[in-house]
Amino acid sequence: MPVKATVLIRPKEGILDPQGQAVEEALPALGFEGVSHVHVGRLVELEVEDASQLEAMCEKLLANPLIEDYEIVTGS
Amino acid sequence: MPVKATVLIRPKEGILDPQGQAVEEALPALGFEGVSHVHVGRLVELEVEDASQLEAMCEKLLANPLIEDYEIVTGS
Amino acid sequence: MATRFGIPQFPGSCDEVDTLLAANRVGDAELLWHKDKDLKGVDVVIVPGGFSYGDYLRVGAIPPFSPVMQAVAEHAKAGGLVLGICNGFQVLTEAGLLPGALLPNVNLAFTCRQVDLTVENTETPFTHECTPGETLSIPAKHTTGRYFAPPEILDDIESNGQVLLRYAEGHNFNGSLNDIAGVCNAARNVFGLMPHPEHAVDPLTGSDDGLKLFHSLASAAPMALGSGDMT
Amino acid sequence: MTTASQPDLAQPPHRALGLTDDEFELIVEKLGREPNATELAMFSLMWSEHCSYKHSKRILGQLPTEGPHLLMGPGENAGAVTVGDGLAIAFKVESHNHPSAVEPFQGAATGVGGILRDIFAVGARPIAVLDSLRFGELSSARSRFLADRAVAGIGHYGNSIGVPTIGGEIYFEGPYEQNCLVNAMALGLAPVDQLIKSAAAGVGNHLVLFGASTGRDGIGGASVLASAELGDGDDDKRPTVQVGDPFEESKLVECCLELLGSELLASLQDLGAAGLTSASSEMASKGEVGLDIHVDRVPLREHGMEPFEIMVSESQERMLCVVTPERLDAVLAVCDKWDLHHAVIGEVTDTRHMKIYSDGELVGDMPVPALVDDCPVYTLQPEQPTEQIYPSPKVIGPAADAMQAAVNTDDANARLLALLASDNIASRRRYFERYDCIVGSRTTKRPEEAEAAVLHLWKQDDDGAPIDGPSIAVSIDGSGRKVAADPYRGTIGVVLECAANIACVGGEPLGLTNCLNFGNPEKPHIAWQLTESVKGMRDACRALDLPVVGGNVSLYNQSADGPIYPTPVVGIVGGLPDPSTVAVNKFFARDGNDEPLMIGLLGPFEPTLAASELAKLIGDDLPTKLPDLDLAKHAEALTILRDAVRRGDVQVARDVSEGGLATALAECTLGGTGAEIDVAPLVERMRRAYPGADPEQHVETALFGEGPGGIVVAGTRESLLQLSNEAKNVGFLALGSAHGERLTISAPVGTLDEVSLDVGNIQRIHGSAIESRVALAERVSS
Ligand SMILES: Nc1ncnc2c1ncn2[C@@H]1O[C@H](COP(=O)(O)OP(=O)(O)O)[C@@H](O)[C@H]1O
Ligand SMILES: [Mg+2]
Repeated sequence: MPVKATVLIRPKEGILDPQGQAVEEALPALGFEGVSHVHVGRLVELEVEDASQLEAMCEKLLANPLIEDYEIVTGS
Repeated sequence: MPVKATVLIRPKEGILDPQGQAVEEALPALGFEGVSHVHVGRLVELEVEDASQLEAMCEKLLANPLIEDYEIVTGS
Repeated sequence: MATRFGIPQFPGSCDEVDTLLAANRVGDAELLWHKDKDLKGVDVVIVPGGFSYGDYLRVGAIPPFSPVMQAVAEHAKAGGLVLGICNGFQVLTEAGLLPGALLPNVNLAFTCRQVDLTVENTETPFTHECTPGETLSIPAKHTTGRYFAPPEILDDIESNGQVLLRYAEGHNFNGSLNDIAGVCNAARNVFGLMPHPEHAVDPLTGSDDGLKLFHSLASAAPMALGSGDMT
Repeated sequence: MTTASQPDLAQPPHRALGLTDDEFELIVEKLGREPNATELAMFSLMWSEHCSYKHSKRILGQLPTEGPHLLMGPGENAGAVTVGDGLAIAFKVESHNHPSAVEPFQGAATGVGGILRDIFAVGARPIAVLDSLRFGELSSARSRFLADRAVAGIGHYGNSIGVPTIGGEIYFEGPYEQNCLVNAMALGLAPVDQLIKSAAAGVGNHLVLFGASTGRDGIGGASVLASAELGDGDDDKRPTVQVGDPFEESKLVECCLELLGSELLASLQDLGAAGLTSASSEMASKGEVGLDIHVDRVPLREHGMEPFEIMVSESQERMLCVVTPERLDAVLAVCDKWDLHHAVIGEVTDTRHMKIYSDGELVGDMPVPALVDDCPVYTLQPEQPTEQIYPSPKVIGPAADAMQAAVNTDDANARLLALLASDNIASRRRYFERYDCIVGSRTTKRPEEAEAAVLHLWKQDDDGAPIDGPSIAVSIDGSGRKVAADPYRGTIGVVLECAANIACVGGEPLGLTNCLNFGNPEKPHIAWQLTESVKGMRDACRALDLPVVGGNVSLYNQSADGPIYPTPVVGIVGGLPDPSTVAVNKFFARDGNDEPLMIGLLGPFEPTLAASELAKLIGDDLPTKLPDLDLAKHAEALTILRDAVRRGDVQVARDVSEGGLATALAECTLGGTGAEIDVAPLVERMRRAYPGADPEQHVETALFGEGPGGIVVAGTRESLLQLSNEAKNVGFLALGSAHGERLTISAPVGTLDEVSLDVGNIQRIHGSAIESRVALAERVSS
């Protein structure tokens, strides 16, 4: 049975995230106040035969550990 | 107390997801077998004062409802 | 004998023919197919610009796994010369052949602009035909060109003289740390830069300042370690 | 052609699909029975305006289509001209207006993808893209969003596929607020003998579909059939937005060119609007053959697609080719090399019928001529409106008051600066920097460097080394406001402006492509605009001896607010023997002690403030007529200009367009030297032509009036002297010289203070106006 996995990939803390900043700055203009700490990352969803491969896939391919953190969520 | 929220943004079903497709097709050649249904989306994390605004924020700015679905996860 | 250049071609490469034309001005160049592990005995590998594999997932993330890049990594380890331009620079950092990483431009947009670069170090196979402090006018065009390295690495490459090119004042549109436009490895045989020297080889198309890097490579290649048939 | 409108289930399906009752009756008559759902879907597409040109065919017939350089005229996927050295340039412009209004990024991106496929479908390697864009006023948040996203989409596709976007235009104007215009033009290069046509040929040959897999993209309006047939009204599953994949297309280009280079194909056709339906039936029609198509063999992206869905899907990045049985394996091997889906989906037959099979069962059977040729063609019912139907143009938004104040003074400096900072004149850098303009190593003149983009067509010798080839010049130009004022003369102005841009760099116009963006042609005054506009294009092309090689018509561009300005867009390709004698469009200092460049005005320029940029800033009404012009003189002036540029006598050339002569002169100083100008000769010429008028008015019109046929030129004293002799019949006026750090323009009479501006100031204001206006608007709206 293949396993469904969701990988959340975020910019590493401390690295300038202009995308998050741009979103944060655009929100008040649209009437949304009180929003902070916006960060934009990537989401990879996939089905794998062998869930033990996921960690390696993240390290090697899905994320760049120098600039990104990742979190693997498996389930259903 | 601001609420932390994670918004998962995915290509709508039926809409071409060229990224997911290209990644899926490239994986076997890279030594990762048995991977299917790859989709690449976006991830927005933020803190909001008023969580009831999240839905509207997604509709207006964070996602493109024409081609993307979004899921709001609040907590912690 | 003329220096032989090999240019890996991935699906989605864009500037491979431009690079071929530029390298042919100083030596003999040919394209290398991404599915082949054979570098055909070239002296210098130039990983070209473009959007290899559509830039999908993350720029430069997929090509390091291709057969041709495995061979390029071996070539580099043996001391062979490797130049990465734009997407090629991104690929080389992803492949671990160069320090650091490239992040989205601070203006968050693809930007195509002629920029001035200052040559920081001329004692390398890539820049020895330049004079120290010289300004080169070369076009840059990318969405993801903000050079980043964590502080320890940044200190290292700065103190080692690995920063070969910097954006001149007012020309760093992507927000690169320390205005870094091009970086080489500690062994000085692998070099990557965001601007496109292959698009600056003919005054008719704007500038021929980029030709200096190609001339440097052509005359340095015979001296480089492990040039010739490495595979 | 995507129609995103929601189907109205209360009406019969054919009406929901846009067919009239009469058209439906005609289909029944041609088939001898009622069409089934698949057939109805296919007819509705083939008989749509987009495929049948049923409202525009008759008038388009008057455009000249013959010329000494023409290789392929209208009717093929793209037109083509010879440019020397055995090389051909294929080119075409197309609109993607509606999809871009719905989803600007993907709409514009797929527009580029589509026009590129037209180019490589004729066997040419795409080498350049240009774009022509129109949005509502920059002060409108929606317009800024559409402009930024459309530009990003064009860049995304063109940049990623490695084709440079070398030029274009972008305008902001009220009537496009609801209906933006996104036109894209592409050029391709091929050896003359490698051009290929799309006619299917050879009974028994295979029909191969290759490229991306097929999904429910762009089924839009046709989804009414699904609800009718499948009894489920859930059209949420049928997205109307098409998503482009430039990565797939870059493989498709290489694959097609490799197939053609190895002479493996009998014919080739791209799938664009109306997908497989139009691609296959047009191939069959041109080849006078029939086709059997098995929809179950089409590689699908989604499950459970109905035969009609497969036939009408507008999934991008797909091509169709005809292959002889012996070459099939070789063809499929090339597709595999490039990692593309492929399938033999049918065969060429001698039945002259399109037969559609699904799992062996016949689900559609239509005579090819009925589908392709028998759509009724309508005659327009033009009627000239008795008064101007458009409201006065108006600048709105936070900067409007300051603009108004500036243009209403007698201070010519203030007026000129207001014009230079206005949305339609200020530097377009914010937009064109989003495009890779150099990939391919052919671009010798980039945006803002010359009046037209210039490409050097290097060739490769047998060893792959580059050898010199010919050069070409390309420009794309459109007009809305002036065409709204006077569709006939306004359209002539568009063609002349585009031709002037080509002549400014020394190009000889070889062929013209066009896109006619208009409102609803069933309305008499729109029919009149369209008729007059096409007449203007015809007359201008005849005068320039320029064939129309193809184009595109986009009708029904209107909203509850009314129609867009009628907007013909033209693209011209010019031949250029020597790229090194191209004139630039900025004044420069000659070496040390040499006398500075002298400046003149060439051509039969008769400026008018009517429908000008200044008139818009002031808020003047649109007139209903523009001045008459002598086409023969205009054509002669351009020939003289071109020859002088080629000789190297004219080193700077810029045509006078928006903002008039003063603006053109100011633009010539950007990044260059200043100039010392006296417009007295022009004022004197105007005074002689219109002795009755107020001389002060002449000064204002001379500085800011617009009109075709004015070229600012600069060269040495001797060369301009020669030019003035040659130009006796068409007009030449000496205006001054290029030097120093200031632009000064003095006039003989009047209360307008003379212009005196620092060139650095001009550059700063022109260069930053759009960015600051966008920033201001964004601040104000928050
Ligand atoms: N949408 C666009 N895409 C690419 N280039 C553009 C675009 N708009 C303007 N440009 C470039 O900017 C320059 C100035 O444009 P414009 O003011 O419209 O010129 P002109 O009036 O001489 O036709 C030209 O080189 C043109 O090609
Ligand atoms: Mg012009």
